[in-house]
Amino acid sequence: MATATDAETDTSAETLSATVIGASGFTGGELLRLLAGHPNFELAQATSREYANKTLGSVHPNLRGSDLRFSEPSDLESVDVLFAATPHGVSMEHIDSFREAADTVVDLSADFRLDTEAEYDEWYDGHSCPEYLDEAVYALPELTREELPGADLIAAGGCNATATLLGLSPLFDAGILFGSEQVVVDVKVGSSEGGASPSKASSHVERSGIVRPYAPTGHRHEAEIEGILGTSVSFSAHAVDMVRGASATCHVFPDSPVSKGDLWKAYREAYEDESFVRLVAGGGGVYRYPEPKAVAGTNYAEVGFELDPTNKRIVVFSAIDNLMKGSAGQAVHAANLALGFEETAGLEFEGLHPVGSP
Amino acid sequence: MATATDAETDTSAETLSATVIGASGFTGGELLRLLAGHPNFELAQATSREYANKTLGSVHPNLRGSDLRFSEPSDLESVDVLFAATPHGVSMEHIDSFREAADTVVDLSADFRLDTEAEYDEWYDGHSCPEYLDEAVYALPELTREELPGADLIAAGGCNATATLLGLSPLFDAGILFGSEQVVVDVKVGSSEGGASPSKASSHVERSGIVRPYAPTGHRHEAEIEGILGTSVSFSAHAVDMVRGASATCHVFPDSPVSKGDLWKAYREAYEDESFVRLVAGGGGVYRYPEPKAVAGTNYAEVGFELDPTNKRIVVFSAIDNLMKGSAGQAVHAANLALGFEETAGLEFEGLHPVGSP
Amino acid sequence: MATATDAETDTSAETLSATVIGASGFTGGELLRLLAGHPNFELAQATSREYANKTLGSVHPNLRGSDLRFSEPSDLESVDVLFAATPHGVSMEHIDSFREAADTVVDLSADFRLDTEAEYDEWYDGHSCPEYLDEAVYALPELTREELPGADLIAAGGCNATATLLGLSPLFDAGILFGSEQVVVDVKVGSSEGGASPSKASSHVERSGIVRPYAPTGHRHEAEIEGILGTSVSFSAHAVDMVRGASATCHVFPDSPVSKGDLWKAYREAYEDESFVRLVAGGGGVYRYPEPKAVAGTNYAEVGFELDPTNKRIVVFSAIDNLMKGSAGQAVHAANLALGFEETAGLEFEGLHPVGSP
Amino acid sequence: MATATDAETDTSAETLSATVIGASGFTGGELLRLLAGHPNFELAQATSREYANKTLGSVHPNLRGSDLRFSEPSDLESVDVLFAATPHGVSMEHIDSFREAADTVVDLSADFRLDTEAEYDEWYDGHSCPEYLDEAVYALPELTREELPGADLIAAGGCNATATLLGLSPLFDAGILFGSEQVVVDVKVGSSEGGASPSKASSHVERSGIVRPYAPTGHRHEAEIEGILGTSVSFSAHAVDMVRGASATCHVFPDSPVSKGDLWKAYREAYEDESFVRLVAGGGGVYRYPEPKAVAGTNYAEVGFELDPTNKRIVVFSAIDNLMKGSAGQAVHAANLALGFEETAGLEFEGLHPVGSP
Amino acid sequence: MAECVECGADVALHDDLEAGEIIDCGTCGVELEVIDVNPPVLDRAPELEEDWGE
Amino acid sequence: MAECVECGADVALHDDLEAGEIIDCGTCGVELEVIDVNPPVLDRAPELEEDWGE
Ligand SMILES: NC(=O)c1ccc[n+]([C@@H]2O[C@H](COP(=O)([O-])OP(=O)(O)OC[C@H]3O[C@@H](n4cnc5c(N)ncnc54)[C@H](OP(=O)(O)O)[C@@H]3O)[C@@H](O)[C@H]2O)c1
Ligand SMILES: NC(=O)c1ccc[n+]([C@@H]2O[C@H](COP(=O)([O-])OP(=O)(O)OC[C@H]3O[C@@H](n4cnc5c(N)ncnc54)[C@H](OP(=O)(O)O)[C@@H]3O)[C@@H](O)[C@H]2O)c1
Ligand SMILES: NC(=O)c1ccc[n+]([C@@H]2O[C@H](COP(=O)([O-])OP(=O)(O)OC[C@H]3O[C@@H](n4cnc5c(N)ncnc54)[C@H](OP(=O)(O)O)[C@@H]3O)[C@@H](O)[C@H]2O)c1
Ligand SMILES: NC(=O)c1ccc[n+]([C@@H]2O[C@H](COP(=O)([O-])OP(=O)(O)OC[C@H]3O[C@@H](n4cnc5c(N)ncnc54)[C@H](OP(=O)(O)O)[C@@H]3O)[C@@H](O)[C@H]2O)c1
Ligand SMILES: [Zn+2]
Ligand SMILES: [Zn+2]
Repeated sequence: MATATDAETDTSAETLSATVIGASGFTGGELLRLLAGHPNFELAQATSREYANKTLGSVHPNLRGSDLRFSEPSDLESVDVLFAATPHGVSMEHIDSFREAADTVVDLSADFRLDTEAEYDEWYDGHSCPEYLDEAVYALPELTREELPGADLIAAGGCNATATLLGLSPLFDAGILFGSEQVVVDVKVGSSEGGASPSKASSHVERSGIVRPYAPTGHRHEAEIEGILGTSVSFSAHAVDMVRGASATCHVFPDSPVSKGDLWKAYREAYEDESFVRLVAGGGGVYRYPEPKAVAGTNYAEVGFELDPTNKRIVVFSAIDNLMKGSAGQAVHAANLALGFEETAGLEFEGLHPVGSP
Repeated sequence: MATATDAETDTSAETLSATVIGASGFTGGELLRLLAGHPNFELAQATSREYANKTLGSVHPNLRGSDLRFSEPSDLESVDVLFAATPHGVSMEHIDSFREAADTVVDLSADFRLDTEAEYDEWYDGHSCPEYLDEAVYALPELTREELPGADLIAAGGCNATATLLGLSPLFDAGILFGSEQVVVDVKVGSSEGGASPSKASSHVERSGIVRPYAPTGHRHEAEIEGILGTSVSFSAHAVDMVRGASATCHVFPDSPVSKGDLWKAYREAYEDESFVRLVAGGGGVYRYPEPKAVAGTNYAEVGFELDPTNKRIVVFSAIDNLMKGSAGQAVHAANLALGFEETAGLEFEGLHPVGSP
Repeated sequence: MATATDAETDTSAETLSATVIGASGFTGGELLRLLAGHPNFELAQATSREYANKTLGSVHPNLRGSDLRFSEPSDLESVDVLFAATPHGVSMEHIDSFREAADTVVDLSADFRLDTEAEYDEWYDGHSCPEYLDEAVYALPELTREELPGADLIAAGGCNATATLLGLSPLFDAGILFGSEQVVVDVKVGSSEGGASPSKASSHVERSGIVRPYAPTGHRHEAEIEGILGTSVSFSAHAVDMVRGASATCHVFPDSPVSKGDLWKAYREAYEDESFVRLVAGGGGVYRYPEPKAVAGTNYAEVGFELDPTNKRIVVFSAIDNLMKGSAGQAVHAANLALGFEETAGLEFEGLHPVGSP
Repeated sequence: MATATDAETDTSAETLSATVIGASGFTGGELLRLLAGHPNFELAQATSREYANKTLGSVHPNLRGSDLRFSEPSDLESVDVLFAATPHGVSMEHIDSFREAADTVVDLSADFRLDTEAEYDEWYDGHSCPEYLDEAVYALPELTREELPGADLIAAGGCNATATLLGLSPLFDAGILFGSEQVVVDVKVGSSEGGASPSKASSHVERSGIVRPYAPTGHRHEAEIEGILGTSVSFSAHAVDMVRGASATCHVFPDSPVSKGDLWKAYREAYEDESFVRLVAGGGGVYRYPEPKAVAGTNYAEVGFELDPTNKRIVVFSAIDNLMKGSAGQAVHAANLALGFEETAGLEFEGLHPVGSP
Repeated sequence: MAECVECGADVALHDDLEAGEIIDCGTCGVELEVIDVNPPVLDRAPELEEDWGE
Repeated sequence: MAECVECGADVALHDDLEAGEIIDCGTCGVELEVIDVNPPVLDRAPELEEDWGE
């Protein structure tokens, strides 16, 4: 198999055709934006059942410059890469036609993230084509980079799982945590996590200004986190008043005392060569810890930590844009690695300051 | 000493004069509003150094109907009750003149909340008149009701401590927690917790849309919580995009298994006779758990919980308005109990729905 | 006929029974809140088709203390007063059964606001029972107070029309405007104006942070404004990021020069005896002009103005809470006047400061 | 003189050095972001008195990747281009040292926008170096493009003036308006217009959820608008709850009747070849008219209109990001034209959807 | 009156209660199905797996 | 290619255009009904009186 480096050399000037399924949705729209700015992709199709034949700009005002129109998902052309940004259950139902249409399939849903049918029975309502679970590669490039080159069925890691795993995994890698400790994960998320279908709970009136526990226990992302970390976590999610953003605060209690230096060492080792992780832990100014709005629109994750001297607790903070590092950005990042493109291709936007509540 | 019931009978028609120190601030303004609507109080003075001689309405637009003007804090008249709503350190400095001016002093700051000088040395910068610490009564009426009647130096419980304590104490009272367990408290607060002085971090531009860890560890309210619960907690606070509101999520791990029924029993026992606590745990509709905006402007606390079957975790949620149940409302509630007024006098407002981000 | 004063004397201690149709909606919920705190009303029924048999608190968290449950609108009991808070068209369809059920009907919709069938043909889709239009009294008490005592079919003025009319009518009354001048009305409104049914445009994601022209021309409230002022206005509405609130900026160009003193005279004459209008025009501090959040939750209207010396323009500002002075509060105010109750009964709430985006 | 086309050919691969004065402020930070992504500029210095020697990322979290540190404005190196993003009055005071340091000076303040000293006497507090006013070129490229190539003192058009002028000028160019008509301009702006210094009025608590008239009459941008249009306008500005964005609604009354087709013709003629203007007028979906959040972070202006058949009014809407098309973006756009770079260089970001309140 | 199966509180019942009706407990808010009316028997209503927050 | 009846811009049409289909003009965004396909004729689609903002 070609190494990543070879692949890069070979493909840097290449342009592949791409289709986005579920392109009228939130993560689908974000994929359209990223592919439009990507040097190695050309958008062939963008599907929507509701908006078929309408311009992309009629749904996504930032794409008003595009001439493309949505097409029906039943009319798939042959392309190099297909991104599926559909609700849970759709990809597993259509996976055969997706793979027929494209050599590489990148799925943003949870349909191919877990390893075994048994896990889908436990956390979801089973799985209709478990035969693909083995083949599918879980994509959270900072943790699973080496499995990606050449992968042709990719399951992009979920938003809350990504935020959590980026915060916690350096502690396991550095031997600070082992898996037997209590791990509390308290997550705060924006409204775009809910997808584009309207409901009373997600209306502006009811959802403004809230701190709403929406998955106090039993959140499905626990399965994903456990799958990667090999240990279960105590996970609760709260909806807060922002549109983009997921922020995880992990409270952990190592068995042996650690120092601030140990923590810096662990996190720098984990991330110092990573293009998309920024360590933000203390320091001065207004932005001292990870903050979702500092990464909004970008593929960055901010990760930071603090040490509680009184009780040996470590608090880890992690912030991402759920539509970028938590889904569409992660999917493009994974595709870049799978196909041998420049890792950061199409993902260069650095974000805005000042910015309100993106 | 007269019992509360006697007192009530005696005083229900009584009108006492009251002064608010720090009346141009956030909690001070809230006190002005509450006293204006209180059947047993008449506002005598409202102090501000910056706005002395200006109308109350020039700072607080909801008080435009009032004819009173701010006066200098150095010009105190004799009144029955004095409420101090000043930054930490001011009350301890002026406590003698406050007590000279009024029979009953209710302090909203942390200056008289802790029991001993040693605690002030540990958590603050010491204390300038520790001789009053014994006498001062900590007011979180649901937990310290019996000490309030007749008290003449009252320290209203802090906002984050109140949210946390209301969530946790029933578990200790019911023998579900003992004090040796890990207790994680993850708090989300609004911008009015920061007081009225402007700063870059609290500007609209920088503070909109945030999930900002602002006291990752070592928050001073830990001292208060520990003082009441008798056990330390792992506390972290995040600033989120709302103005009023404090919401505490407590993650706790009881040694022995509990059922949902045990939890309902513990919380109903604790709060079923309380006027200002609503249990909100599950059920239907949009508002299934405690939510700050559902109690904004009111003296209510919403408390709820959920049980995580997989790992024996209990998640407790608690939501208050920091300017009401977390400070000014609590102060008036405490004064009502101390002076024998109807417990809910002046605190009847039930809140708004729909409401955005109050 | 009894004068208002007589009526007051007679009825101050009276308690009337009341029904709210459309009680699960935004203005219906507000009516429930107001009636619960009203000394002369007792709530008999609150209808909802969707939530029939559920507690009021399951929809409106601020009413969690109430034991009442929603009932079907087809099961109306006999009451003294019926408030209809239903979408346009419902009241005209059910007006006979409403009047059979109650002596006094207060309608919050536009169904009985205009004077003639012809206007409904022009601005709406006609009218199904035009025979009631003559009898119905338009209720914007500051302008139509004398027609209200004894009225038994009341059409509460619309939110944007109320804001506009309160701003403009003193200029007509004082002879500063005559009706031939250009009048531009530029309105900014919150999301609760749209009612409780969810849609994509009113989702938190799409509606946050907007300045969205939603009725650039041809807004139906023009009809109402014209009906009262006797002259047409150039009206445009914008949705902005707040939940409660309607703010009208009127730009007018009087034929003859006026002074600031003339304006103060006109507005003081119009409103100095009004309980629910506050003049706010210039002065110091943060709140120098009318501001929706300063009146949120209250029945107040703030009205102010500024004079543009260079081109003889007067700019008039007016701010209300659309769910209060713009609908439910106005309806209760009108009922108070119709039934001879204290004018401000049930409407005493003065609002909050600080407050975010209520 | 070289034509723009020649210049382009000559300079496309060139890299010029650039300094930003006032780089710790809002428009200064935006310039840093734009220059970092610009193919023809290399940032040499970024000045701040308050943050001198600190990293750019300590103020602007989106620049955490940069190694540069702020320097003192008194220590200017020689560069090709100097951008001044300082409060009114600073540039006129330092203009000689700015010009000594750089061949081309682009000023974002109002210091060189007006034509004559007399205008500065009327609208501001005079001018300290009026001798440069003649030379300075007002930069709103859609209107003043031909004056820019080769300009070496450029005054970037103001945010509210830009929004207004882009909306109105096609009507004048097309002979629909002549200058004698009443023109009302009602503007809504975000909090970043106020600059980075904190104040009570701009605190999160007081500024959230507002519709606050902050320049009811006499706004200084009227001078600029009048300077370009040759006619005065009736201008009022309101602060609303967003951070980035300025939206102008112009209400105009042409003497002769116009049709929708006439309007489309006028606006298409004006803007169909413009890279940064999008016409958005009616159509379907959620975003039917210009909307600030649809252009946040970009250099686009959205312009649209609606016709009021009843009274011959045209309503024109125009939306920009005040920190981009309203200042830093406009400055870079102007520099591109002045220096012969690709017009859109460094300004390619297309914006985000969904997005909250950027 | 009947007892809520979730929280144990008393639930007030209306007169014309019918089997199959869904009501909510005034204390804990849980949705209860009326299984029987005479005497009244309540059980947790089947949960609609709706996505109520996100 | 056909001309938009609202704004006069050219509207690009896809190959398998069918009468009755609704498309939007890329310039002004107005919804257009395909009245005829050969040659293509477009007209303003009947406006759904939806409450799209408030
Ligand atoms: N939102 C996030 O933050 C986030 C983060 C990580 C992962 N994800 C995952 O990404 C996926 C998409 O999420 P989203 O938030 O973008 O959802 P969304 O906004 O609801 O969009 C879903 C899209 O799928 C299309 N669709 C729905 N059912 C379909 C079907 N049966 N066949 C074909 N197309 C169908 C819809 O368009 P039409 O109905 O017009 O066809 C729509 O464009 C989900 O699996 C979600 O779990 C989301
Ligand atoms: N905000 C909350 O959510 C909250 C909750 C619980 C408890 N608390 C506590 O309540 C107290 C007040 O908080 P806040 O948020 O209302 O603060 P704030 O808005 O900053 O107001 C403080 C007030 O104190 C006055 N003041 C300051 N220094 C003074 C001095 N030396 N002598 C006399 N007056 C002085 C100020 O007015 P002038 O400068 O005009 O005199 C101002 O009116 C604090 O101790 C705080 O910890 C606040
Ligand atoms: N929102 C404002 O700011 C405002 C201001 C001034 C005036 N208004 C007017 O007030 C009225 C109500 O507005 P809203 O915003 O409160 O609307 P909303 O939130 O949509 O509520 C409408 C209510 O009417 C009920 N309803 C709908 N159709 C019905 C029918 N055919 N029969 C019986 N009940 C029906 C609905 O409940 P079920 O479906 O459960 O029965 C719901 O409770 C409208 O006419 C509106 O124009 C509103
Ligand atoms: N904000 C907008 O939307 C907008 C739009 C169009 C035009 N403008 C114009 O752009 C200019 C900058 O606005 P802004 O909003 O970016 O303001 P800002 O955020 O307040 O920033 C001003 C900057 O200037 C620096 N500064 C202040 N006084 C100085 C002096 N005497 N010498 C050198 N540096 C000084 C400050 O930094 P240090 O104090 O650290 O040196 C700060 O970095 C203003 O003229 C404004 O009118 C702004
Ligand atoms: Zn129950
Ligand atoms: Zn068109």
